[in-house]
Amino acid sequence: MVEVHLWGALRPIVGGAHSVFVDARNIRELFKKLGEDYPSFEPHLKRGVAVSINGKIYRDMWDTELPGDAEIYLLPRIPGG
Amino acid sequence: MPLDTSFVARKFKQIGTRPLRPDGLDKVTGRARYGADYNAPGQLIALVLRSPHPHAKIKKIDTSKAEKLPGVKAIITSADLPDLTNGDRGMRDMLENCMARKKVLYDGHAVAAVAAIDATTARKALKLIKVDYEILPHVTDVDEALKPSAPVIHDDIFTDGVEPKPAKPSNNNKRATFGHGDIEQGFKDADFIVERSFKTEQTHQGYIEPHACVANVNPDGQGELWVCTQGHFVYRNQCAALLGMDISRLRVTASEIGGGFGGKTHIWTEPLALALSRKANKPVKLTMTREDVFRASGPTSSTSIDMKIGAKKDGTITAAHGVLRYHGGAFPATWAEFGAMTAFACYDLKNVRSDSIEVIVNRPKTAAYRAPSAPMAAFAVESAIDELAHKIGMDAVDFRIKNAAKEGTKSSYGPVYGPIGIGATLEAAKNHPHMKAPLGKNQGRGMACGFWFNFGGQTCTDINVTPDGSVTVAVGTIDVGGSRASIGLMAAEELGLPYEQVRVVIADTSSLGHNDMTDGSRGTFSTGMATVAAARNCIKELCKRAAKMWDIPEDAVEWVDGMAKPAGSNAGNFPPLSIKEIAAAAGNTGGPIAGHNELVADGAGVSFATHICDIEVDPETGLSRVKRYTVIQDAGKAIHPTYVEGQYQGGAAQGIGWALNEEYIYGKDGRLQNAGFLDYRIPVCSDLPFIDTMILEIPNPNHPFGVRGVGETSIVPPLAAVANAMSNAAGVRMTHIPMSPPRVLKAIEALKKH
Amino acid sequence: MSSVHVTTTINGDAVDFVCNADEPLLDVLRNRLGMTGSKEGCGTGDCGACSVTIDGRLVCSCLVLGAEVGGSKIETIEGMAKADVLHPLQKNFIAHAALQCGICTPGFLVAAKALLDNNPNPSEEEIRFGLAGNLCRCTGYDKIVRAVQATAKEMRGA
Amino acid sequence: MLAKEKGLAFVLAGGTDLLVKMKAGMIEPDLVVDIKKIKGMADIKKSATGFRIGAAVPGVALSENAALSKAWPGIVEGANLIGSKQVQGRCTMIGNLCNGSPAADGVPALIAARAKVVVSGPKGKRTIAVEQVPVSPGRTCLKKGEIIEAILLPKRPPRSSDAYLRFIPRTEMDIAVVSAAVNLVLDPKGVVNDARVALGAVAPTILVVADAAKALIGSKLDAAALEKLAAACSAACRPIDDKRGTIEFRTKVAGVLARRAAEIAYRRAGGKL
Repeated sequence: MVEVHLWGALRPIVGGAHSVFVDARNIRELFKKLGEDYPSFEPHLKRGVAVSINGKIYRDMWDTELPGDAEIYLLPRIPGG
Repeated sequence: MPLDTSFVARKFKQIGTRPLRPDGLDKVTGRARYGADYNAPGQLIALVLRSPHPHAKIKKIDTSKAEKLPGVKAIITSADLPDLTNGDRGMRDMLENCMARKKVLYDGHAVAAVAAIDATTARKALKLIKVDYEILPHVTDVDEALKPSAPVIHDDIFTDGVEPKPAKPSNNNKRATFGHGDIEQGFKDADFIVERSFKTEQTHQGYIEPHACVANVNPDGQGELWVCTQGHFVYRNQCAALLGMDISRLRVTASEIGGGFGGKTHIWTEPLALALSRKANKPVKLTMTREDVFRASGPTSSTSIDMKIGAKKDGTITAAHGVLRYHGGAFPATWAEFGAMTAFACYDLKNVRSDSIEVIVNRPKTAAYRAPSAPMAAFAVESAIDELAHKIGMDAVDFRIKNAAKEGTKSSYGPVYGPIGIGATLEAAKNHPHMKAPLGKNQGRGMACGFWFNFGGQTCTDINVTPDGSVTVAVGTIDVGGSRASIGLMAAEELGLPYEQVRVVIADTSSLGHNDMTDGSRGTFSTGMATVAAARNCIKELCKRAAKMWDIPEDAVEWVDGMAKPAGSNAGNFPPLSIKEIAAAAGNTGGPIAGHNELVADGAGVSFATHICDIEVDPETGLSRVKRYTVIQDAGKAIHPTYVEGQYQGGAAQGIGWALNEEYIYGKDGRLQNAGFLDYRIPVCSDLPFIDTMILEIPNPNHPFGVRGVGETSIVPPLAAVANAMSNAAGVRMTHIPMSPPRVLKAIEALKKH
Repeated sequence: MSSVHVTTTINGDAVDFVCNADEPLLDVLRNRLGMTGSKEGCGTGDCGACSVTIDGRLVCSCLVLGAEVGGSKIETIEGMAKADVLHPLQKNFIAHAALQCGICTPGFLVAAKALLDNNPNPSEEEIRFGLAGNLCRCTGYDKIVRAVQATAKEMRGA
Repeated sequence: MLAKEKGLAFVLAGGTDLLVKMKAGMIEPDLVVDIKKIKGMADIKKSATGFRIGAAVPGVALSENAALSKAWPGIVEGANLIGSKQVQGRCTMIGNLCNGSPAADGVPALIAARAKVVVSGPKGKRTIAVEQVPVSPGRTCLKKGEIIEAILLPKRPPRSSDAYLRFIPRTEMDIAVVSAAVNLVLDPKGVVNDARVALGAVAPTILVVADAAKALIGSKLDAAALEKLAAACSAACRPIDDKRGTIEFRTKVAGVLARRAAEIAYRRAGGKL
């Protein structure tokens, strides 16, 4: 079980909470479970969601493990110039 | 072999030196080939018909007369680009932006395109196309677009991020919030509060090379595209998807790129050229005019930002709150969100909140522009921080140092920071001779900080050892600022070869796996990482071959300073083998020697900068000139310091232009009035002083050499640095960017009256 | 409008071409003569990327008609290096990193050469104003000005 | 040739505006006549009555002429502000005048100088004052088939000079947002006994401000006279708001520039401030 913090735009889809607990070992599983539990997560994922694990931001490596005690934030996937 | 990407401190032999760039000679002799410098045999010339209206229904397009004009070989409208996007809103918007469908959404929106035997014929043909428009009310201002009375541009956009979902469509496609703590309590605890509203006008990346491509699609479905782009793999994938081609059948070759800064990360006319070529069954060259570039490529957002920051007498910030409205042009986007994430990132704040409001207006689709969305947010935050320091009576640098984020700080966008450089850049600024230099009459000094995320992404690199032992490195990220040199240095360092024996080329899309674009300051970071990994794989192979030559076990060979050596005395006593000797024998030890790597380079280091600006203001005309400018930025590790300086200087110059004179000016009719370099005023050589740079190196723990991206952060602080300098020079707090002379003079006159 | 036959000299070579009466010299160079070193950044004389000299005068080739240059002596970026010897400006632009993307570089080199031909010892201000007709978006001009200063010094010493 | 063309005919000298308009598709000429190689068109001649500047003389050639630069520094600096070094190699003063733009850099100092132009056409030649040429933005008084072949500048009395200043947001490459030209003649004591002030970009055509000249005549350019000059200039302005500046800005800065130009012209004429 990991606690996942959500940025503002995701909070309405979980009923307003700032974080949710998810039973997931890695990012892929996290996204899968969020999609199952909260159907309106899917369009956000499509637009791009990044995951910060202990301050290191992952945009693409969905195999990355989620340590139980880690600080985890979902963030918009940023573009660059 | 998976790469251990963690930073390991070591003494470099070549990293940090300043060899000459491999593309220099072609560029100084006029031989380098850019988008418009390539011609295919028998090519047609294409031109695009663009809407003169900011918002209108397309009732009918009659191309019959144009089709009859001798020399016209193909004409396309949206009917030739069927919607194959299958519910993917982002792709559908991209398609609709390339060619208007039922409505035109901005002045300059493409409605038809012609391919003809020459430009003269194509121009004539455009005039023969009749478009019947039903003009609709339009809105181009970011604040006006949010008013209930504003015309709604898309009737299927309902604000996302609010519950319950709104019943009516609007021009606000999304809202979001970032932050932590209790800002209401924080403001109650404050002794001083600064609260102001800011506006920034829309700017363009202003690359000197207009978009250009040559497309060639055959009836058998195979195609080629020569194009100036920051990401040929992404262009390939998107063009193929929009045209219904198999991705593998479209081979994209990137030209030299004449500047991008984010503007060449999006497709614009390329699908039109491909569709014309397919229809005409001939190669088609399509070059945008400068006017087209301004009207119909992707400038950045204009913004409207409300900022409130409070602090105690001792200088501790107690709360900060920003409301940021950014437009995405005529399509839904999330630019305000990125502004909201970056706004307060420089500071260690107990109570902080930023709200983002995305807006849709009748302007061209917003594209990324160097650290997209961050400069405008930094303008508002750093202006307010400066004013707050004045109110408290603290030095502006000391106030920032006191509140600066550090390792372990919970960032305003959520996560806790690892090792970061904001404090170091501030300390360096405080001690910089620039800070103590005397100022002349009507001059003032200002400073500001900036933050950008940087990122990595999908990357793929091939290293091939040639029969004489020199090495080619094929990469898939476009070189926009000298990355061929920096990647060459990294390969040379890792392989232990002289830089001159490494040649780096940008491979076409059929020669290498997918690579993300050169954006997010990722070129040197991520391709560098993949190159280091490929070099290590290559070394492993070289050692294996040496082992065969010596007839000893593979693990009894080590690679030292570009040579294979027996590892330890019991491995045998052989003289070292050079890469040249191993390469010469390759045919008999297993064939060509290569090292490959495919990876996702996550974990780019966040980047911070502090800028110092001296400005002189003519109090009678509002005219200002930047007299001295210093950039201090953390590079993680500067692979090629001269080219890192170049990034710092270029970003600062763009930021100064943005601060002082650059802006999109729309008339009441919704038409862009300054679609050219005459009245879209980017800085010229005589507008600027030398730009001093100071490179700090706080290694990124997630890169083997410690690299952070360096390309983007330097454009973040200038808007505020210039504004703060202006405030100290002329006593006026400018809240509207650009600070053009009429705005500054008006502020000075208003000050006199009070 | 009709076609025009023009005989002229480009980089010391006699050149013949036929162009439309309303065709800019830049288009003639790029599309008819294959000399793509001169670049089109704007087509309106605002960026200087198409700079050439005609009879020693610096001009934007987008603002000159091909039909006008009969009997002139035109110099373009392609003629700046003499065989394999780079002009000192070319050498110094590489050495001082005075280019990044390089699209403005040919125009800057032609303009800087015209500047130094007229004024071998320009001040920083004279360099900056002398090059104000050339836009660069990558460098902030810093390393361009330094490269021109270094070249002026080197050429005076030579 | 120009008179006979039934369609749209243009004269090409520098072409720095003509080619831009052709590129933008704003005009599609049926006939373009290059006048650079016509005898007398490309020379500057000094005579007993003043200077004659041919229609095809490029901006850069004016500053290369030492006698002209000494007599009429304001006219030369105006001409040299038209565009970049690249444009200077091509653009001409008469082209600048015939564009009919109120923001033309080459023109206010000519008007302040009481310069005349020689117009030649199918019905012969006539000489008219420069300020009569532009009638409204983009339009001139020239009739079909007429061209301007030269500018005539009067001979300078002693202790006279002129100056031209324009306001642009950058240091180069912009069109004037406001501009001012001042032409002064001093008596031996340094009192202004003749003055003429012209303002650019503050009305549909370039303005000659008689009240501004009056404010200077009889003064040694003391603060009060300069203040009156600035006020007269601002009062005469009838500008518009556009992408380059506001009414408010142009009105205020016209006075500031006129004052600064007057000071420069005064010093150049040998006056001491």
